[in-house]
Amino acid sequence: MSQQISRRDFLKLAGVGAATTAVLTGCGPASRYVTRAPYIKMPEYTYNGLSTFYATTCRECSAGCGLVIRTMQGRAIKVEGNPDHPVNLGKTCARGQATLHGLYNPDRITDPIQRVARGSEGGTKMDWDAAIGIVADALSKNKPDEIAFLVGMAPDHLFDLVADLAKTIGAPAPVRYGALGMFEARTTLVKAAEETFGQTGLPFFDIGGADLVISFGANFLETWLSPVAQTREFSKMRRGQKNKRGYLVQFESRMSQTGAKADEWIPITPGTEAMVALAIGRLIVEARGLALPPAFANVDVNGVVEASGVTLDALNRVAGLFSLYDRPLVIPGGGALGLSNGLQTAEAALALNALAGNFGKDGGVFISPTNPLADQYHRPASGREMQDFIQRMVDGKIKVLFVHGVNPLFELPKKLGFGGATKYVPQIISFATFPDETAMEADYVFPDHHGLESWGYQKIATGSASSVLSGAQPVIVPFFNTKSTVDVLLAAAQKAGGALASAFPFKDEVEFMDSKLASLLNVDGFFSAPEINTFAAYFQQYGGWWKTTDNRIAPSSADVLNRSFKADAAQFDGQGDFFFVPFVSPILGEAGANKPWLQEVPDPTTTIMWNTWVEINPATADKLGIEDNDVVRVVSDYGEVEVSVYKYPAIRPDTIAMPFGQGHTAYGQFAQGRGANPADLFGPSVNEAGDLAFGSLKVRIEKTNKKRQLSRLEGVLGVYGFDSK
Amino acid sequence: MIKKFFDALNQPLGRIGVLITLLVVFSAAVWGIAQTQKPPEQPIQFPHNLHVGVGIQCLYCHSGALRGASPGLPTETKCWGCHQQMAITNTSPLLKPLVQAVENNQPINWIPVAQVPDFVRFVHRPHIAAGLNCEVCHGNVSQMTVYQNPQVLNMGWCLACHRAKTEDNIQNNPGRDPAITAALATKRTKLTDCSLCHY
Amino acid sequence: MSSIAKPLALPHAEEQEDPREQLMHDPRSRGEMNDMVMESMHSTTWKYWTVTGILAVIVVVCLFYAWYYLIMQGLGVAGVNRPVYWGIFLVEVVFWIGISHAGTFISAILRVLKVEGRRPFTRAAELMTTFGLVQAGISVFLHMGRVWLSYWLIPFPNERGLWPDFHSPLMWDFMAISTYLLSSTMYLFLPLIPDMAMARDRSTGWRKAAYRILAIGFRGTEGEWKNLITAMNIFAFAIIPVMFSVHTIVSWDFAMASRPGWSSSVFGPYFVIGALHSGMAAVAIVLFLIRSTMKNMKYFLRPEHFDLLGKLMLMVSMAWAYFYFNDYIVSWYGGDKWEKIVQEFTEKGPLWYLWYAMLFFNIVVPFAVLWNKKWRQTPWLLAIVGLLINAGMWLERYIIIPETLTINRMPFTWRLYVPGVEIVLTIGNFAFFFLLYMLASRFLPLIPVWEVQEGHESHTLRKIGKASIPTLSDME
Amino acid sequence: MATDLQLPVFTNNSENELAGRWGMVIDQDICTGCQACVAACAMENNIPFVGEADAGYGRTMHWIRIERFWQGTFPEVKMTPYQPVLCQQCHKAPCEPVCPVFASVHSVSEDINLQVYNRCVGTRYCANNCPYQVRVFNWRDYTDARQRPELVTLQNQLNPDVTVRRRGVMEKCTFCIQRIRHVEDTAQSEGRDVRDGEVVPACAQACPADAIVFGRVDDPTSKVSKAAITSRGSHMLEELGTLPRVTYLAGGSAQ
Repeated sequence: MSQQISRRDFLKLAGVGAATTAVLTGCGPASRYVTRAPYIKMPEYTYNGLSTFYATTCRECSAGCGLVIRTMQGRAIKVEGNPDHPVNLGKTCARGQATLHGLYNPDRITDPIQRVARGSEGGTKMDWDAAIGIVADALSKNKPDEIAFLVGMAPDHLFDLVADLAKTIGAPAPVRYGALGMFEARTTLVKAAEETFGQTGLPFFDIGGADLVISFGANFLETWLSPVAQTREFSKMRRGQKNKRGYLVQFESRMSQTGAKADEWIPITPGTEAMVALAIGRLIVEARGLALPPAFANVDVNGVVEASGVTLDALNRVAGLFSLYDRPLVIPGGGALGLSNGLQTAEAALALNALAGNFGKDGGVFISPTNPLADQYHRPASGREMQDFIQRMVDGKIKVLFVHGVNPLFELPKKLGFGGATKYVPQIISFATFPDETAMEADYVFPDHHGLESWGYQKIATGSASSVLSGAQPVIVPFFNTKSTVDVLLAAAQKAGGALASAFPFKDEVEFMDSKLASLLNVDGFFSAPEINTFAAYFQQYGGWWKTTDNRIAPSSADVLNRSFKADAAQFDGQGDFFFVPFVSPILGEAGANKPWLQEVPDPTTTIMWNTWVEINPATADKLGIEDNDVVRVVSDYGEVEVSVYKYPAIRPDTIAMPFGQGHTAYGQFAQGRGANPADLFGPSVNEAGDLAFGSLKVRIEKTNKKRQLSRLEGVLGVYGFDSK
Repeated sequence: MIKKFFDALNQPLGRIGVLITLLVVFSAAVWGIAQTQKPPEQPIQFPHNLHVGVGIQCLYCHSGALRGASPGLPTETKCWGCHQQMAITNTSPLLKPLVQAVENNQPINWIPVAQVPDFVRFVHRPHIAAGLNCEVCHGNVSQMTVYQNPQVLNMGWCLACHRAKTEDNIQNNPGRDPAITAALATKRTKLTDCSLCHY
Repeated sequence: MSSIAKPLALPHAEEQEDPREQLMHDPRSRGEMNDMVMESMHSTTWKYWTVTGILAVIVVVCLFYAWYYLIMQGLGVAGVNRPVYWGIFLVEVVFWIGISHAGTFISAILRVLKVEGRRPFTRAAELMTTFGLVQAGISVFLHMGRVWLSYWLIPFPNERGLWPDFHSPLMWDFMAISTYLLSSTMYLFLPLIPDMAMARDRSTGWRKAAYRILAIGFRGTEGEWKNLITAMNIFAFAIIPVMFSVHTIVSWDFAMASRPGWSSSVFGPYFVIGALHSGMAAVAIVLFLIRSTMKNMKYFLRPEHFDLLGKLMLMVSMAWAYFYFNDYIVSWYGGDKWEKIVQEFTEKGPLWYLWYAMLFFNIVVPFAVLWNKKWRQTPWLLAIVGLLINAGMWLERYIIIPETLTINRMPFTWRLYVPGVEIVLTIGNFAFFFLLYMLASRFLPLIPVWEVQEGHESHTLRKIGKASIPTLSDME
Repeated sequence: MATDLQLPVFTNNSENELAGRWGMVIDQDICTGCQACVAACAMENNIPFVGEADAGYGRTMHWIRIERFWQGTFPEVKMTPYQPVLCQQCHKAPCEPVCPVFASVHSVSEDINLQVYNRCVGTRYCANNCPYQVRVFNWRDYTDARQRPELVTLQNQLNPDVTVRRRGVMEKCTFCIQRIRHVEDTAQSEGRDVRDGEVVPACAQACPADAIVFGRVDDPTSKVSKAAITSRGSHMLEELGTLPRVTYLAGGSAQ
């Protein structure tokens, strides 16, 4: 204690021995023989019996909402939104609320583990020195181009470190991947923006400023990009304007939660979004009596009506809305982009925006602000890049694979072959917090802290008009014998010695973070500070640093309408009778399945809890003789899953839909063996932008004569009448 | 056989037997209840009388009572802050556990005594703010070594005070002021509301 | 007191049924009757012990162990859910209270009305009252989530200054049931005293010791008889309003609630009639069982008694039908949206067959069978009818409680109820009832022999038309 | 012992009392059904999860649930606006007079319905009588870590301000009374009145769309009172005369 105590040491000392036994005995006077352990050394800003609040960042998805965690006596009690944080302004989603169930999850990996055999449960426990030694060896004893890093979607300080590390040793740049990025089709969005505007960056759709939103498959209230921010903007659009109620039109083949909020939900044949967008553009131009720009010249409205299943009346009505409302906005997204013609859809939608003349205006399209710590937007890996990565694994070009924050065995479609490729990689080191599928396949698991136990920052990609660097700090003392991956890598770099050690002379991750944050000193923002300690203190206190100005980039829109847009029908793999619409479960997301309370939060549209279902139109189901809860086999050319049926009234009769998020084969007691994973059905095809065309599938349904009851919140008798079972 | 048993009960000796059995059962019950009321064994036989005797205020160690629900227990650093300066700390065998705990950075597991059940939310602050002294509820701690409740902390005891404080009588309302009467009534509504403590 | 009435010589004997087929025509000496009753209590065959043993095992496993399991696990092991918060336990409560009504009705009302046919089977009915109430009480406690705190329903001064809420129909219910249990036990005991004295004088060993206590020193003096008769008369009159009020109050549990299908003002009398309906039917079953399994009972329980019971059952069945359709038509005609949904649900919902079965058992079966005198006088047939009526009345309560609860004003929550451990506990409940009855049958005289003798002594047969009717003799 | 025989008196409908105290406005037009309120409520109020089988059998412990219905058939199918249903905190609550032991009782000082867990004996009459079906019952010992070992670590998350309920106890939304009490206590210690918007229940705090507004309904200048003054406002099952404290603003195209 004689030396200077770093901020992290301080917290560590402060929390040891915090009481955990009291208050847990329940509704009965049984608490007489509990014991209470007071703090050994109480943090000076803590009072007995009063809560302490810590600002940090939510790690449940890559949106990066700011959180304030209420803690008491060293325990994290409640997640609240950070009211100052520009992304979420004090609000949270269900996943963010349940993050404590990740922190205190009974299935967390408690110690560094060496697996006896890949895929086997458990393994021998190691101490952290040995673990660091193994990482150091892996970094120094392999050829640099045989070292691969696979990290999660969130661009955080770990990613910065790994990128620097890779650069220093000459290894290939780390690969960022997440299933949400795949389902959002980020690459397609970025590519469309690049082609349309000539500028790199993630498009920003100013929903809150618009009064008419036309969405082509964008599930922006659920998981798309930054759902909390977009929900807030939606609410502003709907009811936040004087004397005017915002209007939402949703084109999609299966009513999503966003579609349920739409004033007009228009079912559309999957893959025809691009032509519908162009047809609407043409109708608008024709109605206004303007000269037809090349953008809409190629489209044949009658052909579109026939192909898309949207009536001419509906198209005219939507076209008419453009004149009724002042600030229309067209959003392409989600399932509509994950098709073979996804890029066309994105570009056609941007063309419609160009027609509405709202580039760079309120309620229009922008490029998301670049991050304070980055010169441009780094998008996560696309499907094609992941295919290349897997090919490198199969070719034996990767000798050691570091995995953190992503679970490729679950999140990547099975058909891409990550599972098979692991056997060509001699050493896999996972930093997983939970025993997920990839961690089960790893040779070593060196568990990282949970997000609420760790330091860090996160570069916010989108969701806020200003440029945001979100800050994270531990709110409790690490609950298990885990270690921050950044610390492990830094220590390993020291241990490896040589150039690595001199390139990363940091004692711990806080010092590393400080080195990065140093570039923000004296920059105007929410706060500014002249030296790093003050800045870092504010950074933790406020949960990040952000500018207070509007940093969105107005795209150049000069000649968008003079370009010619294509609108082909999408190509579908397979011979099945049904289009297949996979979507991310709005509640579980990609990694929520191990949190029991998220499992028990009902799905917003179907109210199903704890399982996976397949949505079939009731008329189709009746025709096939399928009832609710019947288990059917959904078969594509690439795989098959067995799943219970939910007769969903708002889906096209030629389409079936399945949520992504369940179907784990590992990942703890609440997730394992529960439900099915629609990604097992996906093929390897990609769209023009390189994103996986996960929706370009035709599947068929086979009956199995089994039944598996789905747990619904809704009472079937009341919602569907007495006759239904 | 049953008849024999009944007949035996009719004999004087049988009746005495019944009496003895009843007495044993009754005293076992009394003993059991008494066991639950004894102060528990604490990790350190903390002498409250000594500490209060040298003039340490209650709130010096249990400072949370001023601000919130729980008065809290002093941190080890607080104990050690004084004790490391005293010679007796190193010699007294009674203080061994404290020394050990501080040396090993281990928490001391106290057993709470003045405790309400989990379904009761007791907040100290308003009671202190209402001008109650600690000894009103906790008794004369300066006479105790290990703390012991001066009375059973049950609902009737809480309510008796809440009612007395809000009764419209000479003590609370000497001048029969109608404004005070109304204020007392409001206060009584609040102080006898179930939601005051149970949620 | 006159001597034992002699059989009359009838003028057209060959046209008459044998007069000895009626109990009043077939008096035996007092000693003989007493011995017959005593013998019926003493004769315990291996069959009796086997059945009792099986029942005891069922009670221990299905009632006490299952109850322990229920308490330890919580009500989740039962089938109750949202919105069906009340399940079979409450069905059982209403059912057993209903069963218990017959005893008082037969014993008190028929006693007050001086219906002579009641004499041999009042005791059996009164025992049913008490034992039925025991089952009802058990079911109430089974139903509670935290039964170990059920004493909070008792108003007693306590340090918290808390009292039970007398606004709550459940509180009235609690009061009514405990009053009824107390008074019906007293009313069971009073007519038992002379029989206890009789049994005391004719038994030895532990029985004598026990009977001596129960007979409270009754020796049969004029004064004692006078006091007893007075007490019984007072009780008979006093217990009738208690009986009517109990089931009315039970019905208020439902009628006072703001639930569609429940808040109906006719529920009071409707429930009372329903209780009598099931109670009468249960008496028929029990009488049949007693008559066919116990010794000497064919002498006391004769077709004439079943005939009387059959007539009562028919009458009550018609009254029940009236009240049922009264309730039904009012809510149908009232046109309240939610009431209509409830009706539609019971008739056309997934459990439609229960509704039809209920109407068939409760109305059609008694109508079809009980008009026929010959059938009425066939004990086994009457027992089967009683069984069906009881099944019907059980279904009626099932429809009123769990099935109606399925429907509420929030259609999002409508959900069916699937019984769980309730079924086991129901079996245990029935077994416990029969076990108590079995044990009582060997300890208490199931025939109030002094009443039968009193009937013989104070009545003569009068010829009215072609029938000979026992009437009060001129001496009284 | 001096026994106080005073029974709680049921309040009459004087104008003053009808004005109420705490109230909520839920705008169905902007509620996106995202379930953040459901999760936030569970985390704040120590609500246990019940597992798949019980959840599917209507035993979910949610204090707030989001209802929605379907209208029509494809392609003219519509989903009714999401409607979060929680305890309406009726002024004349049907659940209160039926409880035999005063476990379901009206808080006169806060004018909300209380469920006193430790007084509850589990007759479930209140839940039967609640027209909104918002009361939930602890069917099993969902919070007992001895029976559910997975809870041992998860219970570190429990909120110490809220009682952990065990089997056989009825519970329901409390308008986050622990937060009301905390804010009142803070305000009192600072010698001031509670400010508008200072008390925020967990659901309103989480709601990303800001569809839930909470505050004093007896204060005409409060945000919640102003939000309730619109032609879109209505009370659920108003015809029953329960005087609910939650106002719903209709969704759909109504202005």
